[in-house]
Amino acid sequence: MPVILQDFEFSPYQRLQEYEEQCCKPGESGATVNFIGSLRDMHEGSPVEAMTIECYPDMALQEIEQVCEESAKQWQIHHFLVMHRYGRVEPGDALVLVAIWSTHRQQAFDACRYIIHHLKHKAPFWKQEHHGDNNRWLESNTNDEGVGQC
Amino acid sequence: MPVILQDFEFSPYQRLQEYEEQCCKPGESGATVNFIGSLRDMHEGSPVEAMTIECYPDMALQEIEQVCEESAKQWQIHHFLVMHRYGRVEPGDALVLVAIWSTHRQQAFDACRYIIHHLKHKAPFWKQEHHGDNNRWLESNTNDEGVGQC
Amino acid sequence: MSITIKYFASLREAVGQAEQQCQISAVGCNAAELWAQINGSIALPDNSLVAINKNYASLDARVNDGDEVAFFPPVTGG
Amino acid sequence: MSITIKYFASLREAVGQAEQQCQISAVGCNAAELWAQINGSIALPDNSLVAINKNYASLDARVNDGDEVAFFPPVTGG
Repeated sequence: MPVILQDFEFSPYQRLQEYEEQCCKPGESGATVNFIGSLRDMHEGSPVEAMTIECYPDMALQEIEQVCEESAKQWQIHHFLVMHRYGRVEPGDALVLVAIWSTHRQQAFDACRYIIHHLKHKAPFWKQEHHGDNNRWLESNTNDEGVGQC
Repeated sequence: MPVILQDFEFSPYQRLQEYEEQCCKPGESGATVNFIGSLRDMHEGSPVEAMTIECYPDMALQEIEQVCEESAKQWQIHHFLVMHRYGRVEPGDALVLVAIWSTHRQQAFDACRYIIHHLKHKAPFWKQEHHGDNNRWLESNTNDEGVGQC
Repeated sequence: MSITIKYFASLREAVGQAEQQCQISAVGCNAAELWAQINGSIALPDNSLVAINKNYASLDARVNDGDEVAFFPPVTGG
Repeated sequence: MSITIKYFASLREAVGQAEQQCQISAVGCNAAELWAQINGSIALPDNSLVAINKNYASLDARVNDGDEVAFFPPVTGG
């Protein structure tokens, strides 16, 4: 159940392939669902040049691990891989990856949605957008996607 | 909106990375959701050595394209990539890939689930499991994952 | 009229071929009648599906000259 | 007692530092009182969150000797 926080760029597909080759038994999982969140170059109609993600690393790791453990009580999951960037990020960069390997697809979809939803609401990360000389802390992401729908 | 049917192995992560590099504008999509269905080495408690997937290619392509078009009416989707194997497959092989690039994660999850659900119920593919001298056509996948839940 | 018939999976095995061309004289023939005319000795299983020109159709859908009619069991892709 | 206090994001900027060690004498001090003692001149925004020893806590949760207390705005990760 690896949870990885890192302050440098990652290629989600390369990491998924490496993880699968190293950790998953071929033929074990019938369903894999991945969510990749990336930095868009626009936010609420304004262009975004870059962003800095601040984090409270030990607590973030602990909160994400706890969300993963809660999901493993509800759904049959063979493997997790969760990655989250921090530090300076550019548009197009992957910010977060949540990958689930399971026997059945409903389980994989439900667990993946649950983890990204709860990660967003619990893990201590904060985003500051940069545009020219303007730096703006995002105030909340609770209205972003509909609270309660995971 | 590519839909690809092929009778040889594919690496889903490599195809996703290639597709993204060639077709997606960095910073356009904030959310990517992928479903990968793979052949398990067990089915209903019996070992599976291999499988043959038969298909009605022109109709399968048309049905999948139609499901993708229906999903594009319901959700804001920037890009689709759907791949489906046919012919002989081995445990661990990827059978199907459904990838969605969208602005928001709810849209990407909903569209991905919708497409794989309707693909399973509409696209003309048939699976025959091989185990020793025993060849068994799967009779239905409708009970497999709970009908109506997409 | 001239019809192309395709069979898939277990129905292909039951019929012993994947595709056949046939000339039938019936006017207003539907898909179930087409099966009965061509494969009279083989019962079409209840859960069989039919496509006419690559679109799902019902067993009582009319078959026209030049149509491609496919018979197959429930699909199990994905 | 000795407390480590951490500040993140906009609260870090408001306070002007990321972390401080402090000695406080109060017995039975809670997180809100700790903030008031240390940062009396800066109002703690209503939507602020508190973690004690890396677990979410309420503003009236008691702070004990050796605790790490973090103050931060609503989280925006993912």
